[in-house]
Amino acid sequence: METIESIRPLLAVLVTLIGALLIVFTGERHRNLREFWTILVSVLKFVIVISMVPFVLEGRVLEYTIITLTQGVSLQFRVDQFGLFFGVLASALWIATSIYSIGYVRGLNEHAQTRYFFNFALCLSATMGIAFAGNLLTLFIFYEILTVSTYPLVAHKETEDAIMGGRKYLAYTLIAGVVILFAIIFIYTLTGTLDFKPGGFLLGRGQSTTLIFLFALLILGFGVKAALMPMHEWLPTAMVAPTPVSALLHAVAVVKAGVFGCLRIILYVFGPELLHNLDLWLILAYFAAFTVIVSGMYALAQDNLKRRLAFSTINNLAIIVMGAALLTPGAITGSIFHMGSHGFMKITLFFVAGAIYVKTHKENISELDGLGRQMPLTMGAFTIGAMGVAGTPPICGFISKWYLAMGCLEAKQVIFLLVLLISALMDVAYFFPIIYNSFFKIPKEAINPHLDEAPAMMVVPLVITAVISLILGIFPNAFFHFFNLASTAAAKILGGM
Amino acid sequence: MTPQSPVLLVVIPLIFAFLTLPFGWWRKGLCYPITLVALSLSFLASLHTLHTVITTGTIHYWLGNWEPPWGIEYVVDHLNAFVLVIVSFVSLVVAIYSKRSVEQELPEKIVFFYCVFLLQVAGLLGIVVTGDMFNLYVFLEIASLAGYALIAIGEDGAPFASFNYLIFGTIGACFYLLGVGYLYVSTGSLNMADLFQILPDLYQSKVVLVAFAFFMVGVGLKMALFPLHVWLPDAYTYAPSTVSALLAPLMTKVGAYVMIRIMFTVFKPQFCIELIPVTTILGWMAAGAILFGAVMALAQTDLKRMLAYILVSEVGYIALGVGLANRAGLTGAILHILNDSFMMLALFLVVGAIMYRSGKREISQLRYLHRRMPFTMAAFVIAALSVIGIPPTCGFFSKWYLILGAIDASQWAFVAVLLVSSLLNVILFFRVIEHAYLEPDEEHAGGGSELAITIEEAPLSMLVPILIATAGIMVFGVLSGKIISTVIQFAVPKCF
Amino acid sequence: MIAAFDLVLLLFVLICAIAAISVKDLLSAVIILGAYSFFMCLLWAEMGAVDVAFTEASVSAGIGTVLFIAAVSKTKRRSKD
Amino acid sequence: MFDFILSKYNYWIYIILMMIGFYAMIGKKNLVKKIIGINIFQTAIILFFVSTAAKRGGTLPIVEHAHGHGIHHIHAASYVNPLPHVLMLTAIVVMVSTLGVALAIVIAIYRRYNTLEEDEILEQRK
Repeated sequence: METIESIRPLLAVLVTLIGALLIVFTGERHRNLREFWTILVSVLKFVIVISMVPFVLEGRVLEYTIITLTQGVSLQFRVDQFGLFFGVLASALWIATSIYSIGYVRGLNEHAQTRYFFNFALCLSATMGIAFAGNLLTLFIFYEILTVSTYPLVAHKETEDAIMGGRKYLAYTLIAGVVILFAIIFIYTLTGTLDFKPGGFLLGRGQSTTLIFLFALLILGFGVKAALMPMHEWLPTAMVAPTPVSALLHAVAVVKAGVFGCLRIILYVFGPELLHNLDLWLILAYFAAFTVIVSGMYALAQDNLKRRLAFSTINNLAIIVMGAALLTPGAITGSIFHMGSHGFMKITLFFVAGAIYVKTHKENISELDGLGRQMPLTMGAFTIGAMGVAGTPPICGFISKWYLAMGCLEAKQVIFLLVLLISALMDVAYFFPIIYNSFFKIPKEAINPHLDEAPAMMVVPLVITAVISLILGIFPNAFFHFFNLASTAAAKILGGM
Repeated sequence: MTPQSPVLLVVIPLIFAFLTLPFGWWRKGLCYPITLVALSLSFLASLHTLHTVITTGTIHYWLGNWEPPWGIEYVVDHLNAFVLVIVSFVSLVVAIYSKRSVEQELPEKIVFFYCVFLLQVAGLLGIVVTGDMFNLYVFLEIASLAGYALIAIGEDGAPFASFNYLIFGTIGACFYLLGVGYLYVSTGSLNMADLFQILPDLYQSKVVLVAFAFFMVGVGLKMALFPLHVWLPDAYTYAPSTVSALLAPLMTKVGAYVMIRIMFTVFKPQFCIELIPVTTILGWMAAGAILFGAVMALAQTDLKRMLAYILVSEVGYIALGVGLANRAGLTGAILHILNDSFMMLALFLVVGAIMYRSGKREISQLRYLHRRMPFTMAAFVIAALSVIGIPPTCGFFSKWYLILGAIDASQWAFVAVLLVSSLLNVILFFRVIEHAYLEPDEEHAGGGSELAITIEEAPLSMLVPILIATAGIMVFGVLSGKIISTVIQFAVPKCF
Repeated sequence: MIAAFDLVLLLFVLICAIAAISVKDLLSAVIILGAYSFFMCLLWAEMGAVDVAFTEASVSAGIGTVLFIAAVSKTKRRSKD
Repeated sequence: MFDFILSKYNYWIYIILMMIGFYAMIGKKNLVKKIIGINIFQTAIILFFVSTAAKRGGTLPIVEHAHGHGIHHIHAASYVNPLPHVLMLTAIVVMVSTLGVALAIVIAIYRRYNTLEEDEILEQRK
């Protein structure tokens, strides 16, 4: 494994940080300039991240050490396939989200827009840091920054509900942060190092009970952001946030950071071999499977569109964790790839929810009858996203689910295959009525039969993300070599076995 | 040739303190520049001292060229050089800040204020620089007396709070003096290095034990270690804002420094750990302090009072690090001396600025503050995050080492206390942040209407120190590894 | 050191200390405290600490009492305990 | 036993004095009384220091005929130890400074509350 010293990961993190400062100092008076910074920074960041793809595909690792934090642990960025996968995903979706955000906040004439964009940029900076973190401490540092910078976004509306949502979010994530911190320090005392290593670095250290305990703590800790089932409560509550924030929270930054953390723990800290030795993988997989089924049932019961999407997110995140826990090449590839494909599909769905809200101020599914005729593009994108999530070919969700299913068979665990299939059925069950009603059902009250879409700033991004999820379904390596990144990452992790 | 900087950095503020009287009598406005000059010089001297210590090792300065153990010796090793720089820098920052605040709060007492302010700093620096037990007592009293006087000139409740502080402070100082007496009786020496050599033979002696007990109680009172903290909340709540901003970061930290010095470089660590379980007791007291401070802070509605209780809890962190008595714990404790100085500095400066502009400090009265004073509140948020322990602010790294030390020592209760206190701090600070930032009024929910609230930021001479302190919080967080590898790892007593 | 003289002085010191804190009139208490300081410095002089005795006599018994009297005259003479 | 107590009588007296001072500082309600307590407490400590230096049969630590008369034999044992004395000079100064500050604060308190009794002040502050 060749390592190259490169400042690019640092730049990718810094560019948004500087952007955030520019946004603050530009302020409310020059709105256009402020929005220009947002777009400029998001594009710049994407370019920087993409420029790292060729190196990483060749199997090299980009590394940049900023400063030593404590003996044996540095503030260090190391870009490997898995990290880059997440980085590309986040930075690509940020462009879409920021364009969409501008349309959204202006469409609703939101207050405190500067704070909104500032925190958005900060979030992305932190997400990039999480993606490129070379060790657990660096990951944790950015993880906490992400937590704190998301809080103002959740509480953005400043209504009683929003403040409560913010409190709940903070309570869950910071308690989780404390748990993670404890586990990290414990690992540090065991090994003296925290650097990620494909296949894990804990093998042969410490007693098995200690390790099981640590694993439980870490999964519980990261599982909060990944909304694994007993710790998911904050996510539906956080739906009071503005829709682009929900999109960011649920498709890209926060929950994916949680899943990313879980996967880093499973694959790069503990590693397949150790998990097999300790028999933890099966427990974790059952744990995740439980979430998959229960969250699917919850989703069916929701009438609020965003809440239904939130539970669908919980469902999919659990599928990712379940896949990783199976520890077979197919399952790992599938679960990593599903992080990306789910990101594109779910962000489309949230964008659609926001577009509907801005246009019609409707939030509930029962009110959407006949909307397809008024907003065909929007609802068309929704159809693609929803079908993708359910795993219909040729949308990218199919590919990830296919590999996950293969993985279940490789691990000889048919029960998880069943779980996957049931969850796909549930996906269909809770998305299909929306699609059917909006296109075919005759509305009870008269609805504007003419074409009347949301502002272009909102429609364009959601169409683009829908199209990309379609293209990724046909050519999984299109644009950014997503699939290659996922499969090589899986190969490298299991190569350590 | 020994450098003169160790003595200069004490003497300069002392001399300038007396210069402020005639000059201030002539022109009131001169006091402020004189103070700034004195403290800048003192800061430069402390930097030079630190530099010398890092490059050439411990400095021994014989006052009047009297050879120790007969004469007074100033010994500057990594530990005190480090604390010296903190003290002189923090006091310089507070001095810059003081101008407007003192003009507003104490218009008739400017000359007096700056004179005593400089005396206070001289006392604090003297405590840190000296290598002689009795000399330390004298400086301790100089600093404390200046502190009583400074606190007493505050608002309504101040004199009474200051009187209580005086009673407790005097008891503490007297106990310390008694400790010195007992130690002198049994060893015949007052020089710390000398005592370090002599004492091991006498560890079984009851007199030495009693001396040690007196030291711990005395210093515990001075540093407001729970349950000896009772004087602190009132005193720091009613003191003028500048004074709280000076005393809160420094007085308790210097007390903590004295504790570390006595426990580990006058007595030997084995004495405090094995012969008598001082460190264990200290650890439990510290754990009590952390929880008690945080819980009491929760009950406060007055922002400054809340900070005072948080200070009680922060002192607990340092004491906990000492109580863990291992390398990581002590590293954390010493690092926290730096970090907490800056956190408390920033917080108390912010409260002072808020009071300067609005005269308010009830938490419920802070609404819309982020629009009026955006920079001040941003600084508050960063300092708050640091107290909570969110990376990459400096507070996180001291917590890191403390938890590391607690795990190393297998003290799971302390680990739990440290973790829980983080969460308590979250509640504490987000309560304030919600009040200051969020506006759950109907007209704001979703609407774009902006109330006509103009920016009334604190004046520049107050804002710059606040920003310096905040920058310090961020920078020391990122550089903590560097600070530890250049200074603190040598400052931790050798035997760990 | 003459033990008998010593003991007598110590006794006086003790009596004065107790009297100083139990007299209700603050001015008397302060005067008694002055006497206490004076006996104390006699005791020290007798113990060979002449320099301390002188300082105590001038600074503590002298200036201290003056300060006390000034303070008491600016405030109240009566005390409840 | 009685001999032991008697032979250390100034230490016993110093402890008693200290307790008297301590009681006055904590137990008395009047602020001036508290300050008197401080004063007694501190003098007690000075008494302790002076007692440590004193010796039976020791004389003042001044070397007679130190100049010009050749070398004398100086019997250190026959002098009282001067070092605690020197320390106590400083301690007395500190004591008086504390006294000054304390009395100034008391006057400020009196101006504000018009009383010197702690309980009445606490009553007013509610």
